[in-house]
Amino acid sequence: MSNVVSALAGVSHAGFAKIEETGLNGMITVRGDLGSSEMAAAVKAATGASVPAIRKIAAGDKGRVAWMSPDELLVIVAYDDVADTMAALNDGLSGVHALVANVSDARAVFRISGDNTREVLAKVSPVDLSSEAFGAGDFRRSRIAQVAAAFWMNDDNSFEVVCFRSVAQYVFDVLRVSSDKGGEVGFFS
Amino acid sequence: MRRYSAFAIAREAARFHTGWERAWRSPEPKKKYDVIIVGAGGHGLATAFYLGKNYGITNVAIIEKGWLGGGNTGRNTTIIRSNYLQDPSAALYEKARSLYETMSQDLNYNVMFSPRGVIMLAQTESEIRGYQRTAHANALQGVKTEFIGPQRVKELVPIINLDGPRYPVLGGLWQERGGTGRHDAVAWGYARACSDMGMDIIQKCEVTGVRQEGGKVTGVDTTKGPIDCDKLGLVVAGNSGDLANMAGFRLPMESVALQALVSEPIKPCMDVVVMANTVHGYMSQSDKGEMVIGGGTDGFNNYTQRGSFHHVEETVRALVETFPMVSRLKMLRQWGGIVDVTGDRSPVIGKTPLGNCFINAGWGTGGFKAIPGGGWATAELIAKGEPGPLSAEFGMERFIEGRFIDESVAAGVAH
Amino acid sequence: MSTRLASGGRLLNKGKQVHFSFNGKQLTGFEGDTLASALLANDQMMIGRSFKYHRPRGIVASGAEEPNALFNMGEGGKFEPNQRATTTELFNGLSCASQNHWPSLEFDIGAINNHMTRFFPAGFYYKTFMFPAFAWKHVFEPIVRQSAGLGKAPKDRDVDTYEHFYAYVDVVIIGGGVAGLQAAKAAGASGAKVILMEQTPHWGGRAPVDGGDVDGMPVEDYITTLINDLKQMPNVTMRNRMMGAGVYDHGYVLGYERVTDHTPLENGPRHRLWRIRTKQIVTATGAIERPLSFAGNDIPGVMLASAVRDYVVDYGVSIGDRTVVVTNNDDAYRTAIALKKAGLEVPVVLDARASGGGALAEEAKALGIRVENGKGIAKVKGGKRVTGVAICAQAGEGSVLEEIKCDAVAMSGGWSPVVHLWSHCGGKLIWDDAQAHFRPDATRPPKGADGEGFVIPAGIANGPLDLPAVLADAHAAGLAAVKAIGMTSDVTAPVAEEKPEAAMEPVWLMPQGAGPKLRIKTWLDYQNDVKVSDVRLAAQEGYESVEHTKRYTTLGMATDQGKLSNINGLATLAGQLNAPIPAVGTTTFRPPYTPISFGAIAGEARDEVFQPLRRTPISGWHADNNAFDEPVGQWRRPYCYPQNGESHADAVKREINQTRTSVGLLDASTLGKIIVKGPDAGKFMDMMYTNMMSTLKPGKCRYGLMCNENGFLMDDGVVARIDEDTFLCHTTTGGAERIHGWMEDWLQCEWWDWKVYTANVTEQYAQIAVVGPNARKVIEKLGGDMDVSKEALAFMEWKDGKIGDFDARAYRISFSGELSYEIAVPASQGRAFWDALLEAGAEFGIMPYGTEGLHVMRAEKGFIMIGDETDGTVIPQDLNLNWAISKKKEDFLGKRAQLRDHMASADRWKLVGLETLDGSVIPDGSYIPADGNNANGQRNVQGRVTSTYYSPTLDRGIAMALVHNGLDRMGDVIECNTVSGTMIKAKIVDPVFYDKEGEKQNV
Amino acid sequence: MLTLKCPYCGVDAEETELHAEGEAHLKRFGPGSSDDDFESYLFMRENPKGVHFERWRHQSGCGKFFHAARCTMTLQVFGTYPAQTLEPPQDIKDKISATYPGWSWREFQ
Repeated sequence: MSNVVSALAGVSHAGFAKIEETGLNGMITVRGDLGSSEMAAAVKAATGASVPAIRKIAAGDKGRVAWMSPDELLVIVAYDDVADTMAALNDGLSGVHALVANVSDARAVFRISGDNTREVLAKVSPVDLSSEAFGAGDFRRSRIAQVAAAFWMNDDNSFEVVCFRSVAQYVFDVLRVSSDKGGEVGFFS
Repeated sequence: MRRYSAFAIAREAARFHTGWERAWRSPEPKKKYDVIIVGAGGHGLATAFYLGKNYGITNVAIIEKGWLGGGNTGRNTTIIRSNYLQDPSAALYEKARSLYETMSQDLNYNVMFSPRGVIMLAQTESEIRGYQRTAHANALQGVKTEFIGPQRVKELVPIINLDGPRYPVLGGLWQERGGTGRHDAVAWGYARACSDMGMDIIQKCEVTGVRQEGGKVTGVDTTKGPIDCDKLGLVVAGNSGDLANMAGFRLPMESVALQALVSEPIKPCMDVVVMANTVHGYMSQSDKGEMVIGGGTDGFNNYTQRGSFHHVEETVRALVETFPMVSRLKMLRQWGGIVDVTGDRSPVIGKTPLGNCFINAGWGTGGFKAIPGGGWATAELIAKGEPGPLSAEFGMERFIEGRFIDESVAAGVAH
Repeated sequence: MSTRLASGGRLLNKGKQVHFSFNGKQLTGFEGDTLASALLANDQMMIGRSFKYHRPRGIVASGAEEPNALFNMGEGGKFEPNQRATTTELFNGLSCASQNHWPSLEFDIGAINNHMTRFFPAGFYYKTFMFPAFAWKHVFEPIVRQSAGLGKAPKDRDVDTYEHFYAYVDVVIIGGGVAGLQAAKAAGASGAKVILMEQTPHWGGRAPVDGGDVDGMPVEDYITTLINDLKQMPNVTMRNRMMGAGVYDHGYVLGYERVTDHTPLENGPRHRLWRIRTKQIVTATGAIERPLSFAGNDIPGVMLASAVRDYVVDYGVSIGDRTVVVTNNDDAYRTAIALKKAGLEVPVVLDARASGGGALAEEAKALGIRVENGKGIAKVKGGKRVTGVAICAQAGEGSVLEEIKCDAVAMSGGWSPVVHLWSHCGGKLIWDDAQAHFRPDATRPPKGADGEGFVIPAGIANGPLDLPAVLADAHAAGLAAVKAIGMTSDVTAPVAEEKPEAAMEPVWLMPQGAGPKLRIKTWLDYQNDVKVSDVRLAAQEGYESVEHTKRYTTLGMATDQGKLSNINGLATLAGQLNAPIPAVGTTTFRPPYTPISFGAIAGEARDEVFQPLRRTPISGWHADNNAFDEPVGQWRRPYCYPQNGESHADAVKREINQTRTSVGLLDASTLGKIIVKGPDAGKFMDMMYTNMMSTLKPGKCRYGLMCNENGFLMDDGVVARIDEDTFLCHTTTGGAERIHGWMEDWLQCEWWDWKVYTANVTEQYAQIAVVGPNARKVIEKLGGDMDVSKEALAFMEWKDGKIGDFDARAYRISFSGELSYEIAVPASQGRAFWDALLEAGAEFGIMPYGTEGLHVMRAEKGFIMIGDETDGTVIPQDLNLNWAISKKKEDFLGKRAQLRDHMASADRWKLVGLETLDGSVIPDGSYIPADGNNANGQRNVQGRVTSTYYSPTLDRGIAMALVHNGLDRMGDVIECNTVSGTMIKAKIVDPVFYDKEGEKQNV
Repeated sequence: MLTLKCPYCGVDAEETELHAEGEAHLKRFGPGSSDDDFESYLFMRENPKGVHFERWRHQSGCGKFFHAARCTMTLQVFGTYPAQTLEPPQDIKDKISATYPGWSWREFQ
C-alpha cells in the first residue's frame, strides 16, 4: 500500500561502515509466561522458532523472536504477515494471561554492515561489543547515545538496531556520525 | 581584632608581613557552652555570628570534624540569587542576598560579593510561563527581577547561542542584584568575626554522640571529649542524617553527590551568571577567569564526595550547545559535594524531637546563597526556642501536614 | 642562549623541517619536536607572563607538569587558549601566541604588579577593596578580572568533531614508560585483555634518557624488545597520545585520546574520550621532579634538571651554553654528565648535601665537572633570562660566597610519584622519609564494587626510583593485576642494573635559613605566583589546614594543578607549623590528570544530535507548511501555522475560528497510549486512577485523573475500555514513558501477584483529532466501513474500522468542546491519512491548528491542562474535579495523602474563571494580591492566574485562576498584578466560558 | 560510576542504563493509616552511612525494577536481587555481615 511508509523511507549512509534503514518490519510485543508450554507452542506456530534463551534472538522459518525481559518477547516477521502472526499468537495464548500487541509501526530498524561494525555501536552504547562478549544471535537492549534501543548481530558481522520510530532520525544521525571516515578506532580488529 | 584595610597592608608590607595576627583562635574546648553549633560551614558559622550579634549570646562553640568551610561551603559554584517563587523561599533567600550586600563591611573581610546579575534562561513555552509567574510573585515579595527577551539576553551574554537547533533561547528571568561571592571568604570572614566575639571554633573535632536526658540534649561526645551545652544546633549539610541518627531521630532527607567543575582560566568573556535549567547547565566566570560550572545530582545515596561522570557529560554538552565557544576550552578540575535533599527539595530550619536541639539542613543545591539568611533564621530559632517569621514555614512538621514549599513548580511539566 | 645542537635528538626526524609561527615570527623545527623543544631551539627563553605579578616566565619542564608554557594556539574555529607547549607536537602551519600580557610579551604594562609584590601578599584581596561598598563590583573587581585570566576566549564555533568509545577489558595500564610496558607484558602473557595507554607519542618514557641496562642490553634496546613482544599479543591494545584522565568508581577509566591534534588536516575526530570499564588498573604513571626553592627560581632559564636532560638527549636542544646544576640528589648529575658529553659547559654542580653524591657524582667529577657539596643558590641573577647565580652555603642564611656567570640553571629537589590516578577514587598515600615524597599505600587502595582494591601502582609511581627496583615492581604489578582477576602469567622478571645512588636529602628552602627578603623572591607556584613567604603568612594567620593554605594563597590551583608546587608548598607549611609533613596532610587529587577538552566530554552530542528530537509521522508536513514549533519534552509540536506573514496571534485566531465554525485538524500523535491487560486490570486501574475505572463498559471512554502518592495531580487522559480484560490509557504528551514506568513500578514492586501486563504503544499510532461542526462530514467523505453517526458512535465511545483505506480506531472525545473525533491509524499510514483528511476537508476550508489553538479552545471550555492548572502542588479537589474522584473506592494512589490536614482543608485555593473588566488579557503568571503584608514584609496573596488567553471566540481576555475560597466568591472583582506594578481588575466567574451545556460536542 | 548486575537479564549494567529509584523495602501506608506512618512512608528515609538497600530500574535495558544492597561510603555492592520480595535474601545479608559484622538496617540485620 502506497499509504505505508517507514520512518525515514530507507535512508542510508556510507562511512567506514554502511548504515541503512531496513524499511518496515512486522514487530509484535508478547508478554506472558515465557516458560509455559502455551508460549512455546504459540511462538513456534507463529514463527517456527523456539522461545529464545536469555538475551538471545532465535530464528524460525516465518520469523525471529528476541528475548526482551523475563516476561516479554519481540516477534519479528515480514510487515505484511503481522495480522496472521498476531492471530497465531493470540490463538496459541488464548485462555492464558498474556498480552500481544502490534508495534510494527512504532519502530525503526537500521542495519550496520561492512567494516568495523562493532566500533560504530561501541561509540554510542555502553555494551561490551568485543567478539568474546557479543556474537551472532546475541540480542541486547541498551541505549544508543541518549535513547533506548535494542540490537542484535547477524552471522555476517552486521548489526540490526531497533529504536522507536519518533527518534529514527536521531539514531540514524548518531550512527552516521559514528561511522564517519577517519573515525576508525581499530580496537576490535 | 586588628582591622583589615589598605593602610594595614602598607604598614605590614614594610615589615614583610610579620605582624599579621591569626584570623581566628584555635582553642581547646571548654567544659560547657550555652550553645554548641555542630558544623563550622557557612551556615553554622553564620548561625553563631548572628547568635552573638543579634542576641548577645557569645558563650558558643562551633565544632567541626574537619576544617572550617571545608564542606559544601568550599565546594559550590558561589551563585547568589533570590528569585524564588514561593513566599517563604523568596523571603529567606532575599534576606540572605541583602545581607551579602554589606557582608564585607559587616565582617571587615572582603567576601567579594559581586552583584553581576543572574539570568535563568527560558527555553520552552512552559518555562517562559513559569518565569513570568516568578517575576509576578517577586514583584509582590519585594524581590527585584524582570523577564527579559532574547535580544537583551544576548546583550548581557554575548557568547550565548540564541538559536540552538534544539532549545532556542526565548528569554530569561533576570535578577540584576544576584551574582557571586568568594565562598571560602564567607566562611573565613564569619569565623574571624565569631572568634573575635570570644566564640570557640574547634576544628578537627568530630561529634561521636549526642547526650540526652529526659528528651533534652545535655551535650555532645566528641573526639576531644564530652562537652556540655544548654542548646544544640545541628548545621551539618551532607551529614545531617548521620547526626540525626546519633540523636535518635530520622529526617525526611537523603544525601546525594552534587558535582561542579571549572575550566582553565581565560580572559573575561561573560560578566553575568547564566543558568539554563531545561538543558541542565549553569555557568559563570570567576575573577580568576575560570568558567565555573554546576552539574547535576546523582539519584542515589552517596557519601563519597565523588559523583558519576555522566552528569558531567550531560552538563558539558548542554554548555557546548548554549555557549559554543566552550567546546575548545578544557576542564581543569571536577569535584563533588554531598548535599541533603528533602522531600520537597526545600531546606529545613526547625525544631527536632529533642526540645533544645535545632536543625538547619536540607539545602540541596542551594545552600551557599542562603548562608547569611539561614544563619540569621537559625540564630533566631535557637535564641528564642521558636521559629521566627523567616523560618516559620521551614519546620519538618510540614511533611506531616502536607504543606510543602515546592520550588520546582516554576519549571512546569509537559502537556 | 638556548639553541639546537648539531648532534643528538633521538626523537627527531632531522630530515623533515616543520614551519610554525610564534607571536607572528616564522620559525622552523623538526618533525618529532614538541612546540616547547622547537621554541627553545629558536632561543625563546621567555614565553609568557605569570598570573598575578606578570613576571617573565620560561619553560620549566618537558612534560605534562609544565606550568608556564601555555599559548593561544590556532585560528578561527581551531583557536584554543592555554595549550601546553610541552605536550603539543609540532606540525606544519602551527601558529601560537603568548598569553597574559599587554601590549606585548617583552613590554607588559601589567608587570608593574611585579614591583608592588610586597603589597600583594597572599590573601590581600580579603583585607582590602572593601570601601565604599559598591567599589568592589564597580572599581576593583573589573581591574582584577582584566588582569587575571590566561588565554583569550575563543570566538568562533569549533569546527572539529569529537567522539566517545566504550571499551570493556580486564586490565588497564596507564603509562607507557618502561614500567608500564613491563607491567603490560607480565599481565598480557596471561591472556587477559589489556589496554596500555601512553599520553605522549613515544613508548618507553624517560628510561632511554636516564640509561641503565636490562637483561644485558641498554634499556633503550630492551624497550624495543618489550614493544615488539606486546605487539605480538592480540589481547593487548597499545594506544599512545592517550592519557589516563581519571579513575572513577567501579573500575571506570577515562582515556583522553588526542587523535588529530598533531595532524589537524586529517579526517576524523580531534579527540576521543574512552570510557573504559576494567577489572584492574595499573598506574605506571612515573614521577615528577620537584623544583628547589631559592630566590629567583622563576627566572627564564631555570629549569628542572630532568627537563634540561630531556631537551638535550631527546630533541638536541641546549638550554644554555653554561648550565649550573643544583641538586639534593644524585639524579641531577645525569644532567651534568649529559650536558658535558654534548659538549656544553657545566661550571659547577651545587649539591646541597654536605656529604655529596655517590657514583654519578664521581663520574661527573671524572669528566672534569666542578662539584660543590653543601652549597646552594642564594639568588639567581637576571630578569628576562638567567645571567648568573650567587652561591651560598646551604646551611647558612644566604651570604654570597661566589658569583658565577651562567645562562641556565638545572635544578632538582627530588622526585614525587604521580599518584593522581591512584588517588582519584580514594587510594591513600603514605609519606616516604627516605625519598621525601608521598607514595601509594598499597594496603589502602581504592576499592571496587566487590570491596577489593582495583588499582595497583607500578614502577616509579609506586615509589622506587632506581631502574632495577622499578622494573621488578612493575613486573610484580602486572602479575598482581591478573592474579586479582583469577588469571596467571608465567613471564619471568628481567634483571636490570644501574649505578647505585647516594641518599637524597630533603631541601625545602635554599639556603635553609633564607630570610624574608629572599623568601619573597622564592617561588613555589610559578603560574599563580605563590612564594614561600605567602605560605608562611597563611600559616601565621591561622590558615593551618592545607586546604585553607591552598585556597588562601592559590597554591596549586593553577592549570598545572600544583604538579610542581604541591609537595614543596606542603613542606613549607609543615615547616612553619613545626609539624611533620604527613601530619599536615595532602590535598585531594581530582580528575582530570591534565585538563581535557569540553569538546571531548560532550562527544558527538552537538548540533542536530545534541539531544534527541522526537518526530511524529506528520512532522514532515508541519515542517513543509511553516509550522512554528514549540518543544514539549523531547517532542516538537506545532504551536501554530502562520500563513502569508501573519503574526502568531493572528494565526492562532484564524485556526480557532476555522475550527469552531467548520473543521480543524490537530496532530495528537504525541499523546501517550498504554495498554493495560489482564484479569486484574480493572482492580489495577482503580488504584492508578482516582476514578472508578473497573465499571467502564467495553466500547466506552472515560476521562481519568492520576495522582502521585503525595496526592498531587500528575497526569490526565481518556481511558478506553477495549474489552473485559483490556484498557487503553491515554497520557499527556511526554507523559507516556513516565506513566508507563509508574504503572510498571507498582506492578513489579508492590502488587506483583496481580495478573496485569502493560505495553506502551504510543508510537504505533498516528493520532489525529478532526474537530468542528463539519468533522463528521469530512470523515464520512472518506468512506470506509465505519459508521461515525451520532447513533453508531456516541460521545465518549470508541470504535474500530476502516475510514477510507485506513485501519482506524476512532474515539468520540473532545478537548475543544466541538464535535470531535480522535482517530488513530498505524503510524506508517499517518502521513497519508493526514493528507487524505486535508483533501476531504478542502471544501470545508479544513486547516490544522497548533498547540496554542488547542490551549485556547480548552480554556474557553474550562478544561484544565496538566502543567498549567497543575504544577505539582495542586490536588484534583482544588480544580473542582471531585466528580472524577471515586468516593466508593477504599484506596487509590494519592487518596491517603489527600486526607492530610492541609489538603483536606476548606481553606484551599479553588479553580475559577476570570473575566477582565476591560476585556484585556491578564499577563501569564499574574498573582492576585490581598490586603496587607505578611510577617516577612511580603504582600499577601489570595490567588494566582493559571491560564490566560485572548479568546477569539469571545473576543476578550479570559483566564483561569486558583483563588482563595474562589467558589464562594462568584461575581467578586479582584485585582491581578503586573510586573510594572499596575493592577488589572477582573471578575470571578465560572471557568466554563463557552457552551456551558456541552451541546456542541454532543451532536 | 556504578555497575550493577540486573538480576533479571543478567547484564552488568553501567549506571547510564539504570535509573535510581530510592529506598527499598518501604511499606506502603494507605487510607486508614496514621499520620506518622504515612509521613514515614513518604518522606522519612534511612539515609545511612554504610549499608543501604535501594531500588533501581534497568531503564535502558530490560525495564525491570530490582533491589541492590550497597555501601554508601565505599560504593561496595553486596548484591542485587529481584524486587518481588519483602526482605533481602540471606546470602546477601551474609555477605554484608562478612564486611560489616553486626550491621543493621531498619528491621534487617
